[in-house]
Amino acid sequence: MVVGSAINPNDVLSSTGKVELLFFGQLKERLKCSKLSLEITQPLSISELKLKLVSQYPHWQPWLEERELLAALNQTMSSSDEIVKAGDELAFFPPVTGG
Amino acid sequence: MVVGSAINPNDVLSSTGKVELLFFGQLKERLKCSKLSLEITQPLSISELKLKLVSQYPHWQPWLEERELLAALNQTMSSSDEIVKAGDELAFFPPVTGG
Amino acid sequence: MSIHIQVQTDDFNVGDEHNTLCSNNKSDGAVVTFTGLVREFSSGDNVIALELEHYPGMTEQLLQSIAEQAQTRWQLARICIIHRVGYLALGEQIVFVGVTSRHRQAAFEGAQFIMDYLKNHATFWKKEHFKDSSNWVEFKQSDKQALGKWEK
Amino acid sequence: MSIHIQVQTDDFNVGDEHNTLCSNNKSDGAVVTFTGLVREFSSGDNVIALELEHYPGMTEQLLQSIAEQAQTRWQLARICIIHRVGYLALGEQIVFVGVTSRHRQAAFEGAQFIMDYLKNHATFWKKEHFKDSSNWVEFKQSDKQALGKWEK
Repeated sequence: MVVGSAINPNDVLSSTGKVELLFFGQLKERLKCSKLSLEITQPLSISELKLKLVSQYPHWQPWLEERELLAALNQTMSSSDEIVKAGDELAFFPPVTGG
Repeated sequence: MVVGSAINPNDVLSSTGKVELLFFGQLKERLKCSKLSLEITQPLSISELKLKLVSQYPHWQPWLEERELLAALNQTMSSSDEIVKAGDELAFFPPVTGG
Repeated sequence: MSIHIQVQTDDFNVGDEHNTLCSNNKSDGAVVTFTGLVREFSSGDNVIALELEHYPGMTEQLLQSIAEQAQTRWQLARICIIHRVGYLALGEQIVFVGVTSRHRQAAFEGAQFIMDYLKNHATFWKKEHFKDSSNWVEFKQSDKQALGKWEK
Repeated sequence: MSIHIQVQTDDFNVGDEHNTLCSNNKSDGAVVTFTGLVREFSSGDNVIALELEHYPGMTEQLLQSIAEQAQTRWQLARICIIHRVGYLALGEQIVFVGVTSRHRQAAFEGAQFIMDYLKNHATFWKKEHFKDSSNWVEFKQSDKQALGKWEK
């Protein structure tokens, strides 16, 4: 029996785990990335999470720091001080241009 | 040869002759008349022509004197002081309600 | 620039008119259409049909002039106005206005302008038929007020 | 009241959508539609195609919310919004907005409101393809300004 091994300490803490990142439009093209799982060990604000991303992918800095970049947390438009937790979906994209 | 008889004195004077009258909408229904040729012997303003009509058809008076009644002379919206001449087309109708 | 005006007893097909507005037209990014239909509730009672008459000749001239005014104010490449006359049952189409433009704002405003002017100036008269009676529709003050926004 | 939202790669047929808006609908006298098409001239160069991508899931929610806002402000019985994504050649249809209402003013304003909000808030991104190049379309200030008239 390996029941014990099914209890992942990350699940218990729930603050540690993966955030699903999505990139759209010109940003996606610039980063050459549409999707990414990012491991976090504690809840972070969107701007803290951006810093973490830049520390891992330094060449993304100019694109992630664009003033006009928008963010949606769990498919809702969000400001940079909102808190991202494990299991969340966070998308970054430029201003929309549909219609 | 009857060439002489082709010269109608009305044509020469041009002020004497027929005005084609048209009535539309509720007015037409009230007058029980959609079209009428009216003989005039001299140019008349639209309001003078209305008086002439009323003298011939006294029971039309209430409908022809309706404040909201509109007139179009030769298919152009016209005020009551405009002059009607022989050969003209003059229409009377209530406010329009299309669309 | 093209203007198509039609007063007719026959029904029209919005899909066909839309296709005509769009076909061989690669410079216009916006098409706005308005369709007016015979609707059930008017002044309280249940309308079962409308009867429309017009002033042949004058109506077409007026619609042409309204379309030309719209083209003076907005960049409207194509305008189509179709208005039916005669006896129209509940649910039937009465009027179609379709315009194309490079820009959506112009298309929306142009179509609305045409409808507002048509309602106030085009020589149509409408009679409502109810189950046991009928009466001529009165001119609506709200239609006159609608012109206000274009008079500036 | 009904709202139909669709994001799709397939083309749509305006005539069919118009019929759906009108069928079994005897209380609405006004139908307004907007159709957006790929047009030839954009920023100087000749566009030969557009490429549209979106944020699946979020886009549909946003369009639904825009339609619901429109129904809060105007009496719009039926709303249909269709937006295409993928590669769209010159002249192809991009977006359709159709609304029905008892009154034409509400139908015109409701449709225009939906387009103005869609342009500003719906998660679509557009890339223009030219003969030898392509570039992402920039957000237009004029679209932001268009919202002004609804914020009162």
